[in-house]
This record gives sequence, C-alpha cells and structure tokens, in this order.
Amino acid sequence: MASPIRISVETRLEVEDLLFAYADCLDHGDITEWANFFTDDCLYKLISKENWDLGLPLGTVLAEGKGGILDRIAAVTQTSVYHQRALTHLITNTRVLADAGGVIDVTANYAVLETLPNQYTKILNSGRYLDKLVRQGGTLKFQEKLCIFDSALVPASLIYPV
Amino acid sequence: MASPIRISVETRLEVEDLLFAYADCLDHGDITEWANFFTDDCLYKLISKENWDLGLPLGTVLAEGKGGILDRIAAVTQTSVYHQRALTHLITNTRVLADAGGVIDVTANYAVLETLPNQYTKILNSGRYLDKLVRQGGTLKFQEKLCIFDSALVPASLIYPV
Amino acid sequence: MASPIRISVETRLEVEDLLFAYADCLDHGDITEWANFFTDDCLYKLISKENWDLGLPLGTVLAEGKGGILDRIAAVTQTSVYHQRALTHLITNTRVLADAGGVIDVTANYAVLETLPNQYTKILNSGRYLDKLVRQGGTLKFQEKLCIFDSALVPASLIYPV
Amino acid sequence: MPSTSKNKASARKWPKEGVTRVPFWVYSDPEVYTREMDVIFGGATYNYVGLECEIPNPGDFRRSFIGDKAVVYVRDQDGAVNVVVNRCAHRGTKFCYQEHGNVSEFTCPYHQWTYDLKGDLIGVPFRRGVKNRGGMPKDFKLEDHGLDTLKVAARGGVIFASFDHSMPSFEDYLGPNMLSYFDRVFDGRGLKVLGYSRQRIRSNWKVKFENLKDPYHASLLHVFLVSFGLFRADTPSKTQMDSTGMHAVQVAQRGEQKDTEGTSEMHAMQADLTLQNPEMLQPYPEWASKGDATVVMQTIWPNLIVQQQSNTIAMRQIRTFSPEEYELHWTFFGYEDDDEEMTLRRLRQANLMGPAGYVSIDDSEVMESVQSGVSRFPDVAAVVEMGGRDTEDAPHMVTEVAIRAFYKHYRHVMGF
Amino acid sequence: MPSTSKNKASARKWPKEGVTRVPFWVYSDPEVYTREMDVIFGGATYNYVGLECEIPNPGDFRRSFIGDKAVVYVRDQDGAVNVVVNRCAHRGTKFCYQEHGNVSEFTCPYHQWTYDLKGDLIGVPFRRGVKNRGGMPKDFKLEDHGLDTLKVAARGGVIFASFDHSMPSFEDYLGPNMLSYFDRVFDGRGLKVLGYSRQRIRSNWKVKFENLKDPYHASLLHVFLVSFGLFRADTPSKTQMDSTGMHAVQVAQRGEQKDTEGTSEMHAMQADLTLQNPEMLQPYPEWASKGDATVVMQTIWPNLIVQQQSNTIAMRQIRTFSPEEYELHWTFFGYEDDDEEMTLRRLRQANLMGPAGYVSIDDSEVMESVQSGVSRFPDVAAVVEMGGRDTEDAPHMVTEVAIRAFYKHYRHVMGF
Amino acid sequence: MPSTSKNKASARKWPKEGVTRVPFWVYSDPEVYTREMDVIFGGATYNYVGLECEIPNPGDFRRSFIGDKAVVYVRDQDGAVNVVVNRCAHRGTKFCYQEHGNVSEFTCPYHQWTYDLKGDLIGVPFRRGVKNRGGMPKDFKLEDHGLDTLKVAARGGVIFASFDHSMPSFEDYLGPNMLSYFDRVFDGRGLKVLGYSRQRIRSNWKVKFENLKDPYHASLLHVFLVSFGLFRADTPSKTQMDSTGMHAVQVAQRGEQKDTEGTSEMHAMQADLTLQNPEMLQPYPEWASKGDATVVMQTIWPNLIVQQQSNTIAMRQIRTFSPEEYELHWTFFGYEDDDEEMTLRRLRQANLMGPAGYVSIDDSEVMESVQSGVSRFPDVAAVVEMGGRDTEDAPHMVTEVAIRAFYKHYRHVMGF
Ligand code: FES
Ligand code: FES
Ligand code: FES
Ligand SMILES: [Fe+3]
Ligand SMILES: [Fe+3]
Ligand SMILES: [Fe+3]
Repeated sequence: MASPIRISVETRLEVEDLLFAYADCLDHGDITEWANFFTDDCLYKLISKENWDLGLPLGTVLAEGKGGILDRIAAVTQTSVYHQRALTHLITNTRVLADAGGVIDVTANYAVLETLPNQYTKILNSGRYLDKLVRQGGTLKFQEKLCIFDSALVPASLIYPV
Repeated sequence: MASPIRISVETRLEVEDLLFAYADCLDHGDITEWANFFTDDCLYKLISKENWDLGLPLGTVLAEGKGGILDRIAAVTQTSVYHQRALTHLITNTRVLADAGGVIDVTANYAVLETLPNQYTKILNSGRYLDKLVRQGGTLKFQEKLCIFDSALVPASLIYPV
Repeated sequence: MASPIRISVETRLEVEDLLFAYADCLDHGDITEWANFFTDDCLYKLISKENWDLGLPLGTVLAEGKGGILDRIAAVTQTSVYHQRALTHLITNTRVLADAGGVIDVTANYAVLETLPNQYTKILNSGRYLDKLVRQGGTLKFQEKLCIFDSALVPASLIYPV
Repeated sequence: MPSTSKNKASARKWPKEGVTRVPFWVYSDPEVYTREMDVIFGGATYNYVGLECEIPNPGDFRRSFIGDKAVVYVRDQDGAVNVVVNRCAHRGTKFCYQEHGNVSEFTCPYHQWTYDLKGDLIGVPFRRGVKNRGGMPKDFKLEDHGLDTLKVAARGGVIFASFDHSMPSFEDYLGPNMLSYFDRVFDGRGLKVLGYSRQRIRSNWKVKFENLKDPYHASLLHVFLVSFGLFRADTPSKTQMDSTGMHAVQVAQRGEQKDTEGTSEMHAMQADLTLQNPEMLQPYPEWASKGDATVVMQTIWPNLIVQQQSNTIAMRQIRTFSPEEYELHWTFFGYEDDDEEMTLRRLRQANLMGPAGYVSIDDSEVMESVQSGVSRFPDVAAVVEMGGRDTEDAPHMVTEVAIRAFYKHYRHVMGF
Repeated sequence: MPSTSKNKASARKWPKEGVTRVPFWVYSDPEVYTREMDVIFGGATYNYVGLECEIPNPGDFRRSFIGDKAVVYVRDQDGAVNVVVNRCAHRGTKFCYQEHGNVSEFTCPYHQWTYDLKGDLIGVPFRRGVKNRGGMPKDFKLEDHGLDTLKVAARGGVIFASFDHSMPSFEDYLGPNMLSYFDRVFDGRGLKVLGYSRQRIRSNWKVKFENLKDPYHASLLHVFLVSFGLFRADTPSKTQMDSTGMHAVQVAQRGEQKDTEGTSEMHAMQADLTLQNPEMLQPYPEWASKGDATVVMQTIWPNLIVQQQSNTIAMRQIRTFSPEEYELHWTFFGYEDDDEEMTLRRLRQANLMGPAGYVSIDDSEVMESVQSGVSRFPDVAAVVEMGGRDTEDAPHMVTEVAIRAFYKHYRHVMGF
Repeated sequence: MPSTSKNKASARKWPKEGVTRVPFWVYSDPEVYTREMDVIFGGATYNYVGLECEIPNPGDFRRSFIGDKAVVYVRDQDGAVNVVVNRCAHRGTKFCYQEHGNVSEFTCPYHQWTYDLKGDLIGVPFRRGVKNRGGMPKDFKLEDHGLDTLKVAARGGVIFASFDHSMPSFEDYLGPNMLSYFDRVFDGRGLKVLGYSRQRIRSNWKVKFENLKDPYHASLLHVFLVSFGLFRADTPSKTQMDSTGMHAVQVAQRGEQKDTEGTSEMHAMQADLTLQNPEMLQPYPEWASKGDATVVMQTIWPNLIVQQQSNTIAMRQIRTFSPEEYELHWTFFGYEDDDEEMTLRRLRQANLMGPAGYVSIDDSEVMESVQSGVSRFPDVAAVVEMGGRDTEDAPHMVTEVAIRAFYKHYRHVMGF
C-alpha cells in the first residue's frame, strides 16, 4: 500500500490546474496551443496497455520534443480528413507521487468522452497518465506525458491527442 | 494556454463543496431542495453544444429566477409521467477562473450516468458547467449555471436537471 | 441543502490520497495489498441500490473484518476462473461529511470502467461510496466501506472489488 | 418445424376488423420496415427536409434525411433550393462531412469527384490520366454520373423533397384544407431558427404519428396541459384529415384552469397547480385574425409534425433507423419580425417541448412503453375505436379517428 | 447463389446420434429462439414468476417476466394471486411503471384505461364522450378488452404462471419425485426475501440450464466448491429427472477437504486452501430431517432453478431477450422464523453465489465462453455422453444424463 | 405484400456491366456475409494468423481469428506450428482464455478435457467414472474428439492457415509474382514485433480491401502522403495482380515535395507543408537491392495486407463480425538485426499508420463514410472504371484495376 510523499497543498493544486487547463485546451480551446503545455525536450506517448504490459515500444502516437508536438498539430489541423467531434476529458484520481530534483511525478486516471454528430456520447479512450512536470518560467510544463489506454481496440480513430 | 488566477485554497474547496452538494441533491437527495442552491435572480440553462456553438438561444431547459427553478421542480414532481431512474453525477476538472467583484467564475466537466430499471448504466449527458457563484449569508449560491452538453441527441428524455 | 462541516484542508487531501491509492491498488497494483487499506474489524459491502433502497440486507459482496477481505482476495486470486481485464476507477465528488470522535465520514461517487480483451471499454459499475475512516499508526484506513451501485443488472460478473 | 410468426412480413394479414385494429407486427417486423422505406419514404411522398431560412445564401447547405437516407439541401446560385442524396456517384461515400456550411461545389473526399450545386458531376481527377497513363474510359460521360437528386417543393419557407420525380404539386398533395392550416403558420413572413432539439426514442416511428393524431390522450396523460387548460377535451376543438387520411390536424382553444362538466373524467387535472413564473404560459394571440384556435398540431405524411402550441412553434422531423427506434428532430423557430419579448416568450414556452418538455416527457416515456408492450406480441392488435369506427372529420377531440385514417392510407400504400 | 446454413431454422435437422449431440444452431438461430418463445415459454409450461411473500397484502404487486414477455403479479382483494401481461388492451402500452407497489386498480398512463386486479377492464375515460361528442361505439363491451391473464399455480409460497389455461395442476406438472424435492425447501413456512441479484450473460438461455443439469463440471471447474467439499463427485450424490426429462435435481452431500480416491482426477482440488473466516462455510443442518443431502439444485422447466447449497437458498429466474443473451434474476431468501444468526449465515454463504460469487463467477465466465465458442459454428454439435447415452436417473454425479433428458423433451416440444 | 429487396441474397443479381460495377448489397446483406464466412474465410483460402517470432518456443501460443472464427496458433514440441479452432470438442467452450502464453497442453476450463498441442484429445476426466460410477461409454474414442485443426503454411516467418485441408501450397496460392513481393519483406531474416494496434471500423470488410487495392485515392485523399511525395500518381509505380485477381500489389517510388506536371489535379498537395521533426520521414533504403520501390502494399486474399511504406512495416489482419463492421489488427514489426536507430526510425514512421496515423485517419474516416453512404441503398452500385474496364496489370496507379480483379474473383467464388 502506497504511503504518499507529503506534497505541499499549493503544488497539488497547481498540478491539477495544469491538467485541467490542458484538458480544456483539447476540449474547448485551440488545439494549436497544445504545444505550450510541453517543454522543448518533451516526450509525449500514447500507448495501449497491451503494448505497455508486453514491454513493446510501439505508441499509437509518439511525439519527440516540441517539434513532434507541433508536427502532430499540423497534421491534425492541416492534413487529416475527418468529421467534427466534441470531446470531454474526465480527469480524476490525481496523485502527486514525488516532487524531487525539480521534477514532479504525477499520475491520474482519465476518460475521454467523444460525441460525433448525431450520435450518442461514448467512451473513446480511458486509462491513466504518467507525467513528469517541471517548472519553467514560473509555470509547470510536461517534460514527459505517457497516456496508457485501457482498450487496445480503438473505435475507428484517435484524431486528437488524449 | 490559460494562466489561472491564483484563487485561495479555501475558495477552491468551497466551490467544490457546492458543486458536490448540488450533485448529491440531484443524485441521492430531495429534488425539492434543488432550488436552495440558487439565488433569487438566478439563471439556469441547459443547452446543447450544437445550439451554443451556433449562437442559437434555445435551451433544453430554461429557468429564470428561483421561480423558474421551482416551476421545474413542480413539473417534475407533480405533473410528469416517467419511470424511476438512478443518477450519478461525475464532476471533474473543476477550475475557478476568477474571483472578482463578488462573483466567482467556475467551470467544470461533468458526466451524468443514468440507470433505468433492469438496464445497464449509460452516459445520459455530458459536457461542462459554466457557473457564476455569489456569496449569500455565508454560503455560495449559483447566480448563473450554464450546462452545455456534448450530444444534441438525447436518449429519450432529460427528466431531472443536470 | 447540506451545510458541510468545515474540515481541515489536510484531512480532505489525505482522504483523497487514501481513495486514490485504494483505486490504484485495484487498477494497477497488486490486489493482495487490498487488505492493507482496511482495519482488522472492518466491514466491506458491495450492495445494489435496489437492495439498499428496499432495506434488504443482501450484498453482492460481504466481507467482515480483514479475514473476510483476505478470503475474497484468496478466492479471486486462487480459485476463480475468468478472463483478464483492465479496470479504471473514476472517483469524483469526494465529500468529507464529518470528522468527529476519531471517525471520518466520507462519501464519493465512482465509476469503474472495465475493458475485456479485444472489446471496448464499458461502464462496469457506478454508484457511491459511503465510507468510515479511522487513523491507525498515522495512516487512514477504512473501518467501513459501503459501495452502493446504481444498476442491479451486472454485466456477467463483478470479479474484482469496487 | 413449422414456421413461426415473427419476421414473415410477406405473410402478414391485417385483422378482419380493418382500421379499428392495428396489428402489432407493424411496429417490429424488419421486412415491414424495409418496405416502408421503399414505398413510403422512398416513394410518392413529400418529406420535410428543412427551412429556407437555414440556407439564405447561394452555396449554403445543411444535411438532413428522409426516412433513413441522408440528403443535403443547398441553395443554388440562382436562389433555388436543390436536394441531393449524400452519396457519391463513384463508390458511394457519404461525401458531405459538415452538418452545414457554404460551398461553391461539393467534393467527395475519397477521390475528389466534384459536383455542382445541382448535383451534376463536373470534375473527375485524372479523368484523362496522369502523364498519359490511366484515366477514365474515353466514353465515360460526366452527365451519366451525377448525384441522385430529389424533386423539391418549397412553400412558405419550408422545403420538402421527394424521391419520386412524378409527384403532383405540394399544394395538391396537401389538399385545400390542410394547406390552409399550413399557410396559417407559414404566411409568407421570414422565419428565424431559435434552436434545435434532438431525441432518440425506442419506438417505431408510427407510434409518434399516432401520438400526434390522438387528441384523446392529451386530456388524460398530460397533467400540465390539462391543468392549465392548454389542450383539453372540454374546450372547442376539432380533428380533420385530408381526403386520403394521410395528413391531419388537431385544432383546439385554450380552456381555463377550473373543473368543468367535461373535466370530471380527467384525473390528471390539478385545479390547484400554480406556477411561480406564470408569464411562461401567457399566450400572445398572434393568429387571432385566423380564428380562435390556440393550438394547431398538423401531421404531414410521412415525416413531419408542425407544432403550434400557444406561441411555441416548431417543426418535428421524424428520422428512422430500424423498426424499433426513431429520432425526433425539432427545429424551434419564430418570425424574422419578432421583437425581443416575443422571442423570449417562445423560448420560455419551449419548456413545454423537447427532451425536457413538461408535456413531451410524458409522450416520450409513453411511446417507449408502447413499444415495450407491443414488441414481443406481433400477433396482438391495438383497439382504435374512440370516436367510432369511421375515418371522417370530427368536430371534437374525443376520438382516434385520425389514427384510423392514417392506417387506411398506410394499408393502401403498403398493400396490406 | 445457393442458400447458406444460418438463419434457416425450418430446415434444421438434429444430428442422427440423437440426444448425445446438441447441434450448435439451437444456441444462435433467431427462428429457433422465436419458436421457443412461442411453444415453450408461451406454451404448456409453468413459469416461475415470484414469491407470495413479496406481495403479502391485497393490491401488492411486482413486475416479472416469462421468457421475454413482461407480466405483473398481484395480490387480489380476496387474497388470491393474479398474473397479467403488462400490456394495455387499448393500444399496447406497458402500463405498469413501478417495479413493485400497492394499487387498488391498474391504470394505463396513456389514456387511463383502468383494470381491476383480475385484469378486467373497468373504466374507459370518455367512453360516453365529452359533452355529447365522441366516445366509444355503443356496442363496445368492457368485458371484451381485459388484460391478457395467465393461469396461476402457487405452492409453498411460490408463484408460477402459464399462458396456457388448459394446463394440468402444478403438482402433476412436476410429478411426485420432483414435487418432493420442491416441498423440501418450500415446506409451508413463511419465506422472507433477503435481496436480489441480477446478471446479464451473453449466452443462450439453454446454456444456463445445461450448466445446472451438469454435475460433471462442478467437480472440475469450481476450485472453491471442490476444495472445501461443497459439491464433489466422490461424495454420495444422485441425478434425477421427472418422467418427461424437463425437470431435474442434483443432490449431494458435503465431503471433506482432503484427497480421496475420487479426487485424483480433480486438478482443481486445493487441499491446502484455507479461509480466514471459516464460519462462512459452517453449515447448519436445517434439512437434516429430510435426508443427508446438503445440496439440492433443482431445475424446473423452463425458467427456474431452485438453489439450496448449504444454507444459501435462492430462486434463479431466467429471462430471455435474444438467442445469444439472457438474464439471471436471483431472489435470495430465508424463512420467516430464521433468527439473526441464521440470516447472517445465509448472507455470508451468499458470497458463493451471484455476480461476485466464489462459485458463480466460474459459471458466468464459462457460459459466455460456450456461446463464444458455438456462435459461429451452427453446424457443429456438442458431445453429451458422460454417464452413458441414456436418459435415466443416475445414483451419482459423474454424468450428463440430465442434459440428455432435457434435450429429449426439448426436441419433443420444438418438433426437431 | 410483394417481397422487398433487402435481405434476399439468394435472389441477388450482379449488374449487367460486370466488374465495373459493385452492387451495394455486397456490403450490407447478412446472407451475403454468412456465405462469405462459409466459402471465403471458411473455404479454400490461406488466412494470415500470426508471426512465427511471436511463438518462438515449444508451447508458446497466441490467439487469433479467421474471419469471425477464433483460432489458436501454437508452437509444437517438434518446432512446427499448429493452428486449432478455439472451441472445445466436448460442448463447444472457447477454451483458451489467455491472449498468449506457454502451455504443455490445452485444458478446457469447463470439464478439463485436455488436448495436446496438435489438438488431439488426450484426457477426459472421469472417463472411467468415479468409484465405479458414471464415466464415458466404453466405445468412446479419444481420437474421434480432437479439436478442429487447420492446414498450416508458414513462409518467411509468417503463418497462414486454411479450413480446407486440400489446399495447394502457399507458394502456388500466391503465384510467382506475388510470391516475389512477399519474399521481398520476408527474406528469411528473423522478425521482431514492435507492437500492436487495433481498430474497429464500421464498414464492410471488403471496403478495406478496396481501399488498399485503390492507388487512385492515395494521390487525392492523403494530404500528408501527397505533400511529402510518399505515394503519388506522378512517380514511377505499378499495380499488379496474380492470375486470379485475388491478390495484388501497389508499388511506388517516393517523389519530391514539389509540383510537377502530374500534381496539377492533386488539390491535396501542399507544397509548403513542413515538418519540425523531418527525421520522421527520412527513409533508410533497406530494400534498395531489390529495386527502386519505396512503398509496396500487398493484399493477400482474404484477410491480409502487408504494409511496407518507407521503413514502417506491418501486417494488417482483417477480422470480421457482421456485414457492417470489421476490425483491423496491426502487427508492427522490424527485423531481429535492426539496430536501435532503425527501430526508432520504424517507431517514428509508425505515426503515419494505425488509429492515429497521419495517413490512416483519412482512410478510417472515409471507409466509414462509404458504409454510411451505401448501407441504405442496396440496389445502387459503385462505378469502377478508372484505368479502364479490364483486369490486367497496369504500369501506373491511375487505376482501379485491382478492385475489378478482386470482384472478378469474388463473383467466381461466391457464385454471383
Ligand atoms: S467515392 Fe467519391 S470520389 Fe470516389
Ligand atoms: S394504451 Fe393504455 S389506455 Fe390507451
Ligand atoms: S466443454 Fe470443454 S471440457 Fe466440457
Ligand atoms: Fe402528447
Ligand atoms: Fe457450476
Ligand atoms: Fe489510403
């Protein structure tokens, strides 16, 4: 049974602020701002629990550095063909696991609800975040964000980041 | 990327207390107490993201002032014909966006799970709250509550407020 | 309308830490550690809202004391035949209702998402927790945990605790 | 093993009593459903598609549907409205991805075949090949491969379409009496959309039509309507059909919130129900010059209900999917010349209708209950005898005559 | 194109080996399912509906189902129990909205047709019209439009019903031997419901019946049962059927948690498994006066399993939906005269059963696996030869005889 | 009532134009689907099952599927690969519960019938009874009750299986030209799995095959491919089939990111699109010794696509469920002798493919749009005339010839 390190109240709330602002950007904001949540040398990886548990490296999305993030944004906004959809992130069970050496380790559970035109809302993707945050210019940013999703079986496409 | 205004820890927690007490009233409490969460001059509007995005004014529910809230309660409890159902609100991603001039601006994501007799639990409605809270007699109340829901397509009916 | 007792910020966060560590144990951890979250004289009961509302005592799971908890673990890990599955707990709306006489009363809403191999993620079980926590050796533990679930209709089996 | 009753539409026999009975297999048999899509929604009918005010400018389009088939309605350069099937002539892609927008032409995403706003094919990439290789056969003719187009009729700002290009005029289709009710609301003034509501109901689509052709239930089911006198059997009212029985209107005047001789059997009546915000029910007599009616609910075969209840007006469009499920798509509107107060009145009264409507909740619940009740009993039948056994107009609402008339026409069209 | 095998029930042929084979098309063919609903659940069978103790007072009712059809059971003013179909005689609405309650009459929400507790129509609003307008035809007779009623049989506090009013008595239906097992649990003492459990299983309903008529699996699949000796092939046991084969019992005595000559092939046996709370398994010998059996599982055709395992007793009711899905509704009960300790014992032992039961989890998983296995292979067949190829009672549980007997009767009724 | 068009596969008639038309009923008719499962996936075809490197050691197994039927592939003690149906010979249980693992034998959980790795039945608990009671009939023979086994063919580390044991060799099945393309990737080097991706797409499975046999769309739909020259109609390319038309390859060379004579009709081309991380697209010419092709997409009838785009290589396996839904299961792999840099290159390029792939997103969306478009119009047909009306190899990609060839074979096999 985990005995969580005591983290300051302020840090905990700041971490939640970051996660929720991140989700707000994807759900209701401008996806081109998604890159601003990451450090220049970041790693973003969306990987199925199946691959993760097998130790297989393949990610559904792999973005290395802010360049990789920006390329993903460019692809989604300038090249891909798809129907509009509404997303709602439910981020819960946020836990700050460590705050040492300038890096804050965070985990949370998430479910992304997707609504296609004239269809019911469904669970598109769920799982957990394993994040490493660092402070840059007074703001927390993701140095690493792993999204490990439960169902390897994706309903058609994962167009937006999770 | 949003840089959230620094809100006091106490206010943040008080806001969550309000949202969760509100949900508890709808999920497990007495719906006739729903009115107590609102100011006399409140506005409650449940509106689809479709109408919201198009700038169309039609709400699925429009309640003006506590009178409108009470009329909705009376209709649901005294006039409408429907099957019993269980509701569970999942309220996440609560963000206090501003606390100025006596008004606290809050947003949160939500999913309302509905269970009809002998049926599986389903997502009835999901989306986000855009709320304005004011303090009255030491308690926070909703002066305005907008519920913007993701899927315009409703499974049959939205009998209880969201 | 509930007027929540003022609970210290530290206690509130500690309660969330417990709930989230508990969920993490079931979702990603070692289920044999599940017992460590409970006191020796604990009561764990998973009961449908249908039975709860009717005042009927039958639980889907009834575990009395840590012995009952350990027996459940032994059954799940050593005797039962079932397919592997991934779980994600979404715990929201945590409310500390009272902190008196050494017992902390807590309620929260939850949804457990289940993913079977090669199937979509679905809502396995949702409802609310009614918990009583006590402090033992500096750590909070469950003296009582009631899980009251919304849909009496279970999709096949509830193999792991909720 | 002898064959069983379910799923054998071709062997279906209507009860000998005729239109006073509705056999429950009409609500659940997949073959009946398929045939309805062919001969009703896909046949000689005018189907509501949308409002002209939704596509004011050339190139404006919106997606819609007729039965279970997707269509697009679009304003052409010359101002006319075209309706095309949302299915590429090449390999069938549902090409139009946006719910609404403005385009100069339609381009299918798959291979970018391009159509003008009439649906004519105007471009096929690589038609002549690339660097002299490939391309379409020399005798391939663009004019043979346009989109499926529908015959369009517009009146009063309302757009209808038909898969049958030999249809008579919309005016003939409605007949003079139904047309006059239609023109009552669509009187030439510009319309203004206030918003959409959408519901999926687990019942057969005809259950919705029955519901709207059944004034009998309104005085009994709807506590809200009854108590506040919005629609009640003791007030002046009438039930009328066109000559075929396919269209109908329920017309009524508002009564008062008090018991009368006629309310004694209305257990739903709550004489002491009060509203905190009574202004919600304050009607403005905007159609007073056209008679005393305060409610006119018109059903236009096969997919439209025109709702006028006090000042809340809406199109209710039926979309089908399968025998046991349909969708109701509401377009609430007002007039271009409404002032703010009138718009607010319509928005307030909209609380009566839609997925959370004080009246509609009852109907949605009861329609699903009808389907639950009938689904597993294909060989049982409804008894439709209120108001007699005929199919003639009635000067009151104590009748199911419009349902009988509906099934008279339905049997004729379906060959049952 | 030649016709393919699936969905052609009328052409189905049972394998020539007879009841030692079960062709997999019985588990997935929609026509077979429809026919089962007609001739089995809708035919000459007694279906479990509920317990008398659930509706003690006049007007008390609960909703239930027979196969896939919704019914209501209600205590009449005279104390008798009636069972009616939950479908209004007017236009088919599933009129009863509450799972349980107390009423003096049933009123359909749609038009408030009202029925007494026998299902007779006693009120039709506006039957004589409103203000002399409308109303039902003069020759409309209330007595022609009651609810569908079922024949009811109650014994020992248990309610059964049949769509076939010409059924023999329940006692004749069960036959003397099966009746004596039934009476063993339902001995005249008042019953007390402890709670409900409900599961939806993605398999054909017959897979559940096979599971309960198959003591062979219990000694192999269920580690918990086997290890603690709750049901095991090396202890005294028997498998018996009525003369038709439709009902059966598995009867056994508890063994000890140690290896015996008979356990050598039981790989599931864990001789060293221990419980921290062993009181959970402490049985109280409440049926000791009726023999040595500690477990009696009785299957009553076509929708009931009576579970008596140690002191946990429950009705397991089968509800059907479609060929590949059914529900199991459990009513756990005790006796009115149970003391607190006995009630607690039953509640503790209930951990064995239901959606999270130490034993039931195995069955639920394996039943879904059977369906997964057979669903796409309609032309393959199960091999049911354990214990021989006959359909006679067996003084042990190393047999699938009750499954063979079940299909003997099934083939007879279904005409296969 | 005359019969309607839907659901009547046996009466289906292919359009008189032949393979230049594909009638939409092939995408939605349940009888057509059932027949496909019988005669295509269940018939004389080699179906991709998995890779040898996934089961390196004796006893290693993985679950897979052929069409909609579950199978298991396992490494036998002698090193050979066996493929068995995941269905117990006793009562049909899908016995293998793990996605992968290592076993010495297969044991069904229900009654623990045990099979060796060849699928032969080697153990039946209680076969001789317990304490002289029960047991299997004396003449019960283990050898009559093994698992269903499939004919297996392995080449280059890739495992195929067939329900038809009289199949010719895999080499004959592919034919020399297709085999050479197959051997290009599977050249004898050991393979290494990098990960799996899985998608469920709401379209008929053949829509996926068409998509991969249609180089025409790539130059128009995929902005990413076109802009960066990864696959484009103005570069050297070819489309080839085997002699039956069932298999095909699309072969192409990478072009540059600039407008050419051939790109004028490619509206998707964005000459100014740039990447921040251009190393993602840096190809390593690992097949340079085998020709200039930088992309080879091979479709192997009936369930496999071998993807080689730059350095991202993957097997795409088709799993069927129902007429209007299928799954795509991707196995991304590299070679055992890849260094870290090469592995990273493959992982980076994998961003092109899978559920979030820069290219695949387009295809997934458009395939669902095709199904939406065609589902309700069974009697309409696709027009497949790009590149002519023949079924011969083409030295370019401005053609739908491989689709025509596919349907030529499909009609032959299905008897349409
Ligand atoms: S399918 Fe529309 S252009 Fe090919
Ligand atoms: S349907 Fe029941 S009263 Fe009309
Ligand atoms: S079904 Fe496999 S052993 Fe009985
Ligand atoms: Fe109504
Ligand atoms: Fe069992
Ligand atoms: Fe493509």
